[in-house]
Amino acid sequence: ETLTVSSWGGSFRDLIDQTIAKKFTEETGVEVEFITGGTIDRLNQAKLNRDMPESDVTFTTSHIGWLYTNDGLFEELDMSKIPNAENLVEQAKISPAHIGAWAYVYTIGYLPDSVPEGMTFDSWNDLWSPELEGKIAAPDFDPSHIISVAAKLEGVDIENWQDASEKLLALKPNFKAFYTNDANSQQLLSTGETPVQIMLSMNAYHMQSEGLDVQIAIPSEGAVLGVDTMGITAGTDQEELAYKFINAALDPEVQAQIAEIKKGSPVVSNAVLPDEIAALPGIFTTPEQWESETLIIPHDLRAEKTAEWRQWFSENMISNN
Amino acid sequence: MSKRPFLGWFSLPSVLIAFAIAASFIAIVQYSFRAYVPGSLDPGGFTLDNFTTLWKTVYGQAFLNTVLLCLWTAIFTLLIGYPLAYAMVRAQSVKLRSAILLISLTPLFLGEIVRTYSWIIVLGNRGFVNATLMQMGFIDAPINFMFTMTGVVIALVHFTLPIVVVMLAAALSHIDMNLERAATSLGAGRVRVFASITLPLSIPGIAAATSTAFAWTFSAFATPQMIGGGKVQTISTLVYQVGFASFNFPLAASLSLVGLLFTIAVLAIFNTGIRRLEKFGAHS
Amino acid sequence: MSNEISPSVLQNNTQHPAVQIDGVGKSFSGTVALEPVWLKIRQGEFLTLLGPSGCGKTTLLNLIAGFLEADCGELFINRDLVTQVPPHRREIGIVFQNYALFPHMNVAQNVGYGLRTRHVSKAETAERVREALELVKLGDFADRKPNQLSGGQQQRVALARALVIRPKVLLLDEPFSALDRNLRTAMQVELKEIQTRLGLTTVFVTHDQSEALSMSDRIAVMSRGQIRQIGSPTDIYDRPQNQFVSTFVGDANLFSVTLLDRDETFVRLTVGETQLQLETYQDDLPEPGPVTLFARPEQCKLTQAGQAGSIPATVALTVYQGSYAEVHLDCAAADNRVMQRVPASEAPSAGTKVGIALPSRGPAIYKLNGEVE
Amino acid sequence: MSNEISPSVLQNNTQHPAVQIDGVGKSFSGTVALEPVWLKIRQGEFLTLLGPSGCGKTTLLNLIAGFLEADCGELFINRDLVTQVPPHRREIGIVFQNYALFPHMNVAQNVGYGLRTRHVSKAETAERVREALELVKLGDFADRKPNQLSGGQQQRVALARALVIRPKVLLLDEPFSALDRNLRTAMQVELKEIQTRLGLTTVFVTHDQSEALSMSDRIAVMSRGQIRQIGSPTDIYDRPQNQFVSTFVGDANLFSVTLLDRDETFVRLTVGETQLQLETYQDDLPEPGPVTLFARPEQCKLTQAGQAGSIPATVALTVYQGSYAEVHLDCAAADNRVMQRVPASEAPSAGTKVGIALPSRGPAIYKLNGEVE
Amino acid sequence: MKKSLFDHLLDWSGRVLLTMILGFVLLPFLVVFIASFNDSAILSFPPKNWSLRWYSNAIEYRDFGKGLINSLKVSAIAATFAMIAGSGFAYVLNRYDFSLKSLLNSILMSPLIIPNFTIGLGLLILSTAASLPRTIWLVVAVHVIIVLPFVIRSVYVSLQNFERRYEQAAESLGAAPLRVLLTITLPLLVPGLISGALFAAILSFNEFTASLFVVNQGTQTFPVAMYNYVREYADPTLAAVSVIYVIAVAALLLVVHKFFRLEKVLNVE
Ligand SMILES: Nc1ncnc2c1ncn2[C@@H]1O[C@H](COP(=O)(O)OP(=O)(O)OP(=O)(O)O)[C@@H](O)[C@H]1O
Ligand SMILES: Nc1ncnc2c1ncn2[C@@H]1O[C@H](COP(=O)(O)OP(=O)(O)OP(=O)(O)O)[C@@H](O)[C@H]1O
Ligand SMILES: NCCCCNCCCN
Ligand SMILES: [Mg+2]
Ligand SMILES: [Mg+2]
Repeated sequence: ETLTVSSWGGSFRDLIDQTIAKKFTEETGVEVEFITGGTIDRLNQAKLNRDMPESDVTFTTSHIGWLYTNDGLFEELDMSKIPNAENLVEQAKISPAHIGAWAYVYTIGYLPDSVPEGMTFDSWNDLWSPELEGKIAAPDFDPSHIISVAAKLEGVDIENWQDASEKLLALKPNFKAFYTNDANSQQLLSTGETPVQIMLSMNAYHMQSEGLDVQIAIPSEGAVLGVDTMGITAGTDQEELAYKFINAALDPEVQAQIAEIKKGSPVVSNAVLPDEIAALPGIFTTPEQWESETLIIPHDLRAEKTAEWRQWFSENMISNN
Repeated sequence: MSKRPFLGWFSLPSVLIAFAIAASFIAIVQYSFRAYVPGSLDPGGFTLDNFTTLWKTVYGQAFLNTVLLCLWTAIFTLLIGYPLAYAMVRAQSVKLRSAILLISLTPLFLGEIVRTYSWIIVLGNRGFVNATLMQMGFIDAPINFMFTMTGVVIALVHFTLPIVVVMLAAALSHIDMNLERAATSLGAGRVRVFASITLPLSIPGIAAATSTAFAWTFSAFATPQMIGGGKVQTISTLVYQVGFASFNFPLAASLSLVGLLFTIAVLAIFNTGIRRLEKFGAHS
Repeated sequence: MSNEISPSVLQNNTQHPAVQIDGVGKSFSGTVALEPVWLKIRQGEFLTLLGPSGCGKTTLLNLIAGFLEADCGELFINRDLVTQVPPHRREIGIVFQNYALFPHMNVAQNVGYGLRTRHVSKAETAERVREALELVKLGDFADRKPNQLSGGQQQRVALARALVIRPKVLLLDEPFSALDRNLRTAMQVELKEIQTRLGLTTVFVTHDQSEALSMSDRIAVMSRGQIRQIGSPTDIYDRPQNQFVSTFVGDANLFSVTLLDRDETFVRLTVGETQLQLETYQDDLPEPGPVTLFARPEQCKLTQAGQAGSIPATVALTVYQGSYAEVHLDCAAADNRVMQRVPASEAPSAGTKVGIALPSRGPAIYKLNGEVE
Repeated sequence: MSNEISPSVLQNNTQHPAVQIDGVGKSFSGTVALEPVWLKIRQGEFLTLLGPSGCGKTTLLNLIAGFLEADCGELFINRDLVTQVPPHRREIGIVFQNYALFPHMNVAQNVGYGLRTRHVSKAETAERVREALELVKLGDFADRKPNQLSGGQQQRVALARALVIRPKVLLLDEPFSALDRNLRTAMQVELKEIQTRLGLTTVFVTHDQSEALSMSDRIAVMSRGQIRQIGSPTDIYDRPQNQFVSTFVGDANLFSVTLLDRDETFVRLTVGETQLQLETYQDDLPEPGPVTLFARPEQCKLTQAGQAGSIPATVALTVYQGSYAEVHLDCAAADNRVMQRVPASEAPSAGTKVGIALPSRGPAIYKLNGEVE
Repeated sequence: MKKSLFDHLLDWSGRVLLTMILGFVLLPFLVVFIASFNDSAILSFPPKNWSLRWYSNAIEYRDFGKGLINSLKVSAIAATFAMIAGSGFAYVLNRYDFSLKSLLNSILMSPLIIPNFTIGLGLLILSTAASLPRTIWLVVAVHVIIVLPFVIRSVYVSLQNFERRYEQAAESLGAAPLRVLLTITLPLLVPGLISGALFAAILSFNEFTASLFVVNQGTQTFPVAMYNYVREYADPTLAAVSVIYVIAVAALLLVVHKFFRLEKVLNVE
């Protein structure tokens, strides 16, 4: 008997394997198998295989989780079967069908020795500096961060993001590349290809641990909050085990391990972290931190707009450089 | 007596395979005229939308990139491959010939991933070339190879080189040495012998090698994907992206189809051109 | 063209050799292809290198041409030391086996190639190409591609191409080996006529003895990287200096005889029971004792059995050859079967007892299994 | 083995032909390789197909063997109609040029192959292979691989392999063309000896006229897909029925003469000024008028210039051939140069005026540019 | 031979050019060799600390092991199938004329110019339309299609050089067609068949682009596993894999060279 988990490949799979799956297997004796892939790829695949789901539990980003939910690909969660969810922070309760597993921010990571002397990124506006021409990278799979930042800087409501398109286009010359996955982001940084990135905090910490001198800046406007979530695949015949798996994920010790290994912020309030980890930007241990340090794009709006943003972004920002 | 023993049995497996090939080709043609239904693998009704979509800049740019990549790769591969093939066939020492053969052949059996990955390490901003040049003080800032046509072409040249060398060497080795000797005895120096005898007689080999280089480059996926990093989109990377990120098989199919027709057209034009060129050598 | 070449060649036809080879030798990675060779080729001479496959003929030719670099020795062409001169400045003309015509050029372009490399003007090139093609009777074929020509025509184009540059020496490497018998004979005659007319110094490589005998001024018979004998065709055929030359060139009947003694002009010997006295051209003879005596079939005669001075033999079989019949004889005194030619109508039937009369002068005497002394 | 085969062959040596070819012809995609041919091959006969390259020899052989299917006609082997029988059931033995020994089998396996296909028992196979190898004197070579054998030994293995199955007919396609002159002669003799001993019906393909003349009972001379003449070697050589045969087999001197008239035994004709009367073997002669007269060099004689009855000629060149010299003569009455052979020592120098005496009997007379009537 | 200054220049520039080209060919492998021993996940030249950790990671990483086994399976099966189908077809192509022969030939040879991604996509669409699961057999089918032209070509060439007289000799000795095939044709073609199969297996083992379209997690081949690794990890484990790969291939080629002489195999002498 095995439980099949759909997740990102690489270090995210390893993370889940070493923490949540380990705990789950200890408790149930059931082995965990993975199917891996990019966020969108797996969404598409899940749609195609809705009659014969390939996985029992699916990890995905909060707003994409909404797409699963809206499409009926997730089962509504019976929270009573997840005792550990009692301590779940508000920001991690995404929808009736998917809840957070860990949190992080997308923010500015940079190599101090490869940017102009003294540049510190106190504000997102610093990204627009002409001195950064051809130095920046951002994800090609999710433009929501920079779009929401631009909206905020222009003082327009995110719903009217189009009004910030001038601002966005002004940033175009500073982009060098758009990374396609987490490893790609790390490579671009470690090779100095793009010394400034709008990047996942967890990845930046990982690079630090490998000895790369990368600084993580939290601009005054806040960093863009992200929550990676879990849901139970509709139509699974392993529902009980799936609940046990999700419960294991929210175990305070497991959450602490996740913070320790990959610097993902716990999503339960009762996780106990060492001070030096708790102090890291992008790790939230108090409700205030969840509020003050983050720039939050409403998940459902983000879900709704993702396709539109991606198309605009790839046609206007990525292509034709 | 059975005049053609085994005809049936021997052709049966390949007939089945031919059916599979034909069927998958028909599938592609068929899909390319069908509508994309988001979230479904089953295509919608018949439409020409896919082909109108191809007029968008992204796709046009990918076509242009692919052509340029093929062109530059073919040119540089020839320029590098010809001397190598020549040395492989004509070097005096047997050891040197064997060494050249092994060195130029090994990459042929390494696959696209290993070789592309290696080039990333060579060409990156902190890669071997830039690190070395910077440490030696030749440059202050790294030269950009990654995410540029230049970088992709360098890796593609390396990728197509072995097959081109093998084909050129085969052509060169079949040129009768006595022809070159005859030219020498008639007073031609080495450069002239090469220009008036060796080169013209190897044109069929050059043609074959170039069209193969073209087909390989056209087909290459990992190299533009990994080194181009999304900045150098080609037909192959787009087909994959369209097919697997949005599961838009009809659009991917129409891209493939147009790409294929395009390959055939280019090879046809190229072959006619070469036939003209072959007549050219006689006047030198 | 012939008008222009001949006089210059004739003027050069002085004392010094056209080609002088002084101890030139060549090995390929350990195996000796050519032992050091000394050889002088006279002005206007037609010299043939004759020998079995692999004996070093092509190697020697390539050394003269400069396509190979000698391991040792020196090479002169018209008194100039050319050992260090690259092939394209040696002013040699070459005709290869299969001709090596440039397949991408037409006949005129092929023939004109050597003139273009010499930067001869267009007009003069055209004129000389025309003359050269006239010379080989291919005036009308200037525009053909080599693959549109017959073997014989190709051969003539190759010849024209080599001649038009007025080479000091013409080298030919088995140029006829790909032709059938009739064409071959015709080509031999044509080549010889042109060569004689122009007085061209020519080195010709072949393994065909009849070709060598019929065309050459002198023949160098080679085996295993050595020149075994040099001389005029009659020297080679009538006075071979060793067993190799005697059997490689022409048919040879070899008898086991006992050498008794010799004086100024005669040798005396016994063959089986028969005692004979023969005139000999040889200066050095082996020691008295068992030796091998060599005679051409046409030097011997078939006689009645028991005729005085004849060696007894039995007809083993006769082979009809049209213009004559070969009679193969078993003979106690001969190492192998002895062969004689007779008119087809006179062929004795198998089993007939006959005699073989040795010639009174001419045959050579070698050490047993060996070389002439 | 020979003990077993010979009697059966002899018993069969009755009236009916071993092979009968009735109007068999073959085209390849439009080009005619073989015109319909009628031919009967007698039991135990050695028949040679002789002709230039591409004349259809191999095609005819392959039709007999069954490797090709005839377009028309019928083929019988020992009275059985085999036109529709596949090769492996025709019971023929074949020896190819280069022998086609199976390189992955040793000598014994090669020779035994045909017996294994016939499901002959192991013991009998071993015995018959041993006998066959004895026959070709290769008893000690059973375990060798073909590449460990000399050319001559390979040829004998190929022969043993073909013979061991006791074929009704033995077919040989230029089996000697790859051998050098000496080995070739030796092999010819050996093959002929075995063939005669076993009384084997044999069809032999060659383009070498001397080989054909020396080995055959009958020769079929072919050109352009047709049999031009069939007959014994002397028929072919001495009484060629057309100009093709006369020039292809042996050397021919052709004179332009005017035929005056003939009676029972003699023809009268004029050659230039000279009037001659000759005996002829021909039944049909062309109409009186200009005709071509054909004579072998050895039928003619070189005489003093102006000798009565001789035709005037001038020596153009003499070609030394070792055992003799060829004298090429310009002669007003001849279509081409006339060739005569003389002992090398007697060769006249170029320019000498001589006469040519035609034989008093034997020469053939053809229509102008054409065939015998 | 004494050479002119020009000839010397020509020789030297030739040598320099050759060295540079060989350097270009070898450069990535030398660099990857150095990088594979770099202790840090961050690329730097020259590496500051050395270690073998990426080698042990490469060996322990499960996807590589699985991918390797998949690739070995796929290439063995695909090469075998391609061999059977390809040599049969080459035989028929070489020996017989029949209607549709040239059409069949064009279809089977077309993968030489059809880009691999098109082939992959085509079979993916086809298998989806036919509701076939994405098993290893789908990967095998794609590989057979891609390597088949190479097998056909190499066997066809062997057949063209094949001495028909061996078969005729066997026939004349009474062997029926099947027997000729089994005792003469096949044994004599074995070297050609083996080298064709080997070449097919190597090609299949390295095939990436088309495979990418038709594999899933369970059937991913070694090259796909490597590609995914690069997409998912930013460390030099793949450098270690590459070094092992290069050494294995070079060793294999050296052995082949010793026994068969590559010049001959490749027809470049
Ligand atoms: N490039 C080479 N490398 C090694 N050995 C060679 C080379 N060229 C010639 N030989 C050897 O040198 C010897 C003489 O060769 P050469 O070509 O001169 O013979 P040949 O008399 O021309 O023979 P043929 O009549 O067959 O052409 C032969 O044994 C040959 O194998
Ligand atoms: N398979 C074929 N296809 C087309 N033409 C053929 C074929 N086989 C033979 N021919 C032609 O038929 C004619 C006779 O060929 P064949 O092989 O019988 O000649 P041959 O007398 O054996 O010549 P050679 O002495 O050269 O072997 C030739 O013109 C040849 O080109
Ligand atoms: N399309 C590839 C997306 C990979 C993104 N990984 C994000 C992980 C966030 N937890
Ligand atoms: Mg030679
Ligand atoms: Mg033939």
